[in-house]
Amino acid sequence: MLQHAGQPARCLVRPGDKVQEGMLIGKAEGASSANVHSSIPGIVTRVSEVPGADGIASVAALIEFGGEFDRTGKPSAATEWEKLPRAELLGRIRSCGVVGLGGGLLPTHLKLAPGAERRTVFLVANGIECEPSLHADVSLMREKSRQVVAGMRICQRILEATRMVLAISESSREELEPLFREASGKDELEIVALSGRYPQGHEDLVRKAILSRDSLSNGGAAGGGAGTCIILNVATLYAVFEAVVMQRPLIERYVTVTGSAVRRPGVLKVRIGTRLGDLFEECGGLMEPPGKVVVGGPMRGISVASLDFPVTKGVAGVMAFTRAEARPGFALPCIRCGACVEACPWELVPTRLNKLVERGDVTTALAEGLSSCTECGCCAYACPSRIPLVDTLRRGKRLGAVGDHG
Amino acid sequence: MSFLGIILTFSLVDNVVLTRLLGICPCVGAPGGMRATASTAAATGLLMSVSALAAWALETYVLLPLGLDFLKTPAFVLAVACIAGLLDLAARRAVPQLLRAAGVPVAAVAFNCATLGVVLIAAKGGFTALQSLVVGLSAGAGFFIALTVLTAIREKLDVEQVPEWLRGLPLHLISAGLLAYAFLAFDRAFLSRIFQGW
Amino acid sequence: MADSTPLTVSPAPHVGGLISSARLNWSLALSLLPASAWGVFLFGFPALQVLAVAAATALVADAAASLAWGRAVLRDGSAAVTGLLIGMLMPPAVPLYVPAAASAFGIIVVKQSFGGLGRNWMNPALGGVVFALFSWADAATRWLPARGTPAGTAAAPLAALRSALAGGAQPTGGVLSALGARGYPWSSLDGRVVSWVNVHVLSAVGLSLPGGVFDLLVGNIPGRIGDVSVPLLMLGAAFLLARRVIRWQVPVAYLASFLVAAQVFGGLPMGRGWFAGAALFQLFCGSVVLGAFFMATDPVTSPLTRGGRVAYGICLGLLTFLLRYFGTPGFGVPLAILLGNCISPLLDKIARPRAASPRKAVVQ
Amino acid sequence: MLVGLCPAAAVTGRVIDALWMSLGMAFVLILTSLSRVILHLLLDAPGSAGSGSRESGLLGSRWLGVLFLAACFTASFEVIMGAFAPQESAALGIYVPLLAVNCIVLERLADGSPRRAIQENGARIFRALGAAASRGAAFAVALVLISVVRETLGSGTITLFPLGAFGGTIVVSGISAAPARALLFAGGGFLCLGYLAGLVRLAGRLRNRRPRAAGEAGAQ
Repeated sequence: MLQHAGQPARCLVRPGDKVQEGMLIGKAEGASSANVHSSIPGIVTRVSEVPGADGIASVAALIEFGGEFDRTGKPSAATEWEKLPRAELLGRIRSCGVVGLGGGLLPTHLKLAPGAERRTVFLVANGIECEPSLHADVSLMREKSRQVVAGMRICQRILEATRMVLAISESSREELEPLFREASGKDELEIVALSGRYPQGHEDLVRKAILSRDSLSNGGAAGGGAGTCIILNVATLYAVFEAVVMQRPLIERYVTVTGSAVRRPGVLKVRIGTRLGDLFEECGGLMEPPGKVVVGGPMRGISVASLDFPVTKGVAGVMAFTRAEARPGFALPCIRCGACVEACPWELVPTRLNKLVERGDVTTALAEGLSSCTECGCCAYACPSRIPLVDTLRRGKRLGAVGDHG
Repeated sequence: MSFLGIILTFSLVDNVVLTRLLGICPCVGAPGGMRATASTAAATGLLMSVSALAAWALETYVLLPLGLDFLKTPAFVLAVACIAGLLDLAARRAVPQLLRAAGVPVAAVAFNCATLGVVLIAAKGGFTALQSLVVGLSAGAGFFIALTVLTAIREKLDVEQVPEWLRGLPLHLISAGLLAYAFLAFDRAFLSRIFQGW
Repeated sequence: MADSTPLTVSPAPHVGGLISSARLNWSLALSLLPASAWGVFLFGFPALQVLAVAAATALVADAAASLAWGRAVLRDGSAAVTGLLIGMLMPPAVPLYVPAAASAFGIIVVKQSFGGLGRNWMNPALGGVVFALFSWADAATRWLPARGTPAGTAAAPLAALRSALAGGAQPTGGVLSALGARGYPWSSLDGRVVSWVNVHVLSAVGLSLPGGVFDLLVGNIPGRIGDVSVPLLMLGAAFLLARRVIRWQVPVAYLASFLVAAQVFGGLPMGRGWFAGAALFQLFCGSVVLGAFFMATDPVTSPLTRGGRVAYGICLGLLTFLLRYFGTPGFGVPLAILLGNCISPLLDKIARPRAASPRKAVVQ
Repeated sequence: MLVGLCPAAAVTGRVIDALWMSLGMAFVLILTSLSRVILHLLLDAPGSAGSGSRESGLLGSRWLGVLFLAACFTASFEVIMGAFAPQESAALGIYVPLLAVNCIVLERLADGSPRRAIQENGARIFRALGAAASRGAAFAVALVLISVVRETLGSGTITLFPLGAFGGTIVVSGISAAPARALLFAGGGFLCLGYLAGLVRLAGRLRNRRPRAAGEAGAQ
């Protein structure tokens, strides 16, 4: 029931209940919460607390498969969304439990909700993979380019955005021919290819890159102050399309399955709630017992202790590493080489922050910018001494947050 | 000795902290960031220059004519303390916020042995009034340099995992020792080569 | 998937770069070997003894201090590099207690007192060498003659030049001619090679080389064990740069500022006027190259950021120039880098990236 | 305590200098604290004696008076030493007059310790005397320790007072041929002081640990 940013949804089913595919089983509660739907038809066998991949436990309903898929494979009437009022569009997105699928998991209807003061809004679709070696977003854009673009138009209408930009990575330009075709010849949708170097997929960096492009081409006239820039992941846009046009809730998503232990890495369309192990089975199984299984990407993903964890809405990729690769590194002392400083996209000094947090001096660390760390992992990746910088900085941020409240 | 010579001698070659081991107290062991140290050092430098001038006047016009040479120490000590007190008073009146923001520990400045040391060194050298002032100023500058460098090193050390028995004061002293070795680069021969050639 | 192998759970990221700190140090040691081998070839068994004593003392001291102060001994190779560098900075005929003391001081006082690798703020090799040279100043000039030169009193070209000029010699031609006029003993091979080149190649364009060019280029001169062979040092440096063990900012800024300063002002104290400093001669004798590539680049004691490193390199170049020309003979590079080490924390504070500069704490 | 040592550590290149310095320090320290107590008793009302120093401004602070006292005693020590040992006095240079400030630093440090209840006048005098003497002794031990290390390693000798047939200098064979002269520079003083501070802390920690360990053993 916790597959989004805010409070967990309230579970609506009890053991023994019969559910259908796409049925509402969790009701949004609280500020930034979202609905949860059943991804398969069947009977609820158990409702209990299970730990998520990130270690935070939440209530989940275990559904034993039974009955028929009454939606999948059956044509459903596409609604003429152009005729619907904005509130209706927003309502459909909300009821279908669409959340930011790039990793933020903020319910999309909140992001699209009209703000108190209306300003020129500038819609950016983020088609840059949030982590290296993931491929789900690009596959989606290639195969469902029409739906993605339509989803974008829906959002444009809701937001009354003046401009639409689709940001993609430079390296995926060729692969995305269909998308270009879809976008070309029509109104003001423009496609911008940015450097795909990690962590370019991060929302803030996409925004910064797009805005700096603008100010360059317009001689600095159109800065970020002129309008709000709203960034949505392409997977989210697809979910928006499905929700609005097909009235289909968010019960499946594209997931990259990769890693050195996977026999046939690829991108799968996966129902929410599927076991991780089943994903690997689908990809030809594992070549050897894995040493480490990671949910998410290689840089920020969370390593899990078992293959029984379910795929949730936020899972963009699943990786399995061989045991040789998974051997945890032995951290050597910092030699102040500065690699982390050069790697940090936020212009921090990770090694100093690391030392400050280890000394327990979170106050100084915060004064030196700890809170702008996004845990992107670049510093730890670059570190020749294999110091778990991200882990320490995350701890420091948590300590800092506790200090603020206390 | 030329003024440039005096400046170089007392700021680098004969650095009051690094060759005379004077006035290290505000830097080692005590807490306080770069800001506090820098302002303390600046205040001490100011005190040094004024005191050097005052001591010169005291010696030339009072002590030597009266033949009270042996009273030099108490006279200088009193002079330095009084000047420190007056400066403190003036600063409190003029810029109270600044003083508080900078966090200058007035007593530590006043009782800093570096000031008295500089005054005594200047008195020994037989300088003129203007020279005494320059000696005080450049010694103050040297004091400032040494303390700033040491504080930067200290701030770096404070976040490191150093051996517990040496953490803090001992390591600050050892750092000062290593710094003093590095500053041996500027010795008297260096100065004479610059001014007189090889 | 019914296997019982436990899955490793560790914090992200789950992939890492290819280089590791330990490998960095061993590459450094490797890159130093050609130049030190040349020193051993040139000066024979005494040089080997000095290198061995320095390295062994460093390793033993490092292990002892690590054990005594309760830190695990890490095979990070840094002590070996320190020992090797200390040996390379010693004159070949130095009494063996000097490198031993230098290594012990460098490792125990300069490095391990501060908690070992990465926590010291001063380069242990240089700290040790400077301590030893200040302690036994006379031992610092125990040169051995190069190959093919007459045995007897040998002096490094830099020291010889200085004493020649201090003795009132008027440097009319180049510095090499000045040295030649004072009867500086170049090797017989040098004489043959230079005269051959002068006769067969340069006579066509009406130029001639002074004696000693070949000796200087090859490194067949009296000097410290490790700094005589500039080409082999450059080879090691190229290897390190190619493997990204060291970064270019510090050495480039260092060498550039040193060469410019030496060329522009270097002629003045020699009585040769502006822009006549013979910067290349300065580059090929003394330990500027060794210092610039292998000691100034020590990441532990140089600034973290790129801007800081460039500023650091420039400071080092200017300091080296000043100290080489006006400081105690033989101390130029080590002391310049030590002074650089001292200001490096300050540079780190000044050249901090924008986001990391301290701000007022956020008001709740 | 060790902070007050800094300037004095500059003249620990020879053991004899350290000895003279310690002597001077003890002299000034004892006389200053003695006269301070006596002045307190004569001038202050009994009630206000323990009120502590309010630093409302330097000129109003009673430290100025104490500083003047210390300076006077220092000057008299200078005169005495100049008469008895002119060479050593010259060797110590500006560091003898600096004893005045040094002494104040030590006094101020000592003053930070919690005050005891007001005692009888005689007891107070004796207590002050004892405290000053112990501080002087600690100062002397530290200074002599540093100077022994520095002189032995730095010049291979130990210089003491000439006494009868003994010329005053012990030559340490082995080191005297090639001593580590760098220890005699200012840097050596700092280094020795630093390690001494570390050792003092280590010793203090060991001493604290032992009774605690014994207590735990007894409890079990």
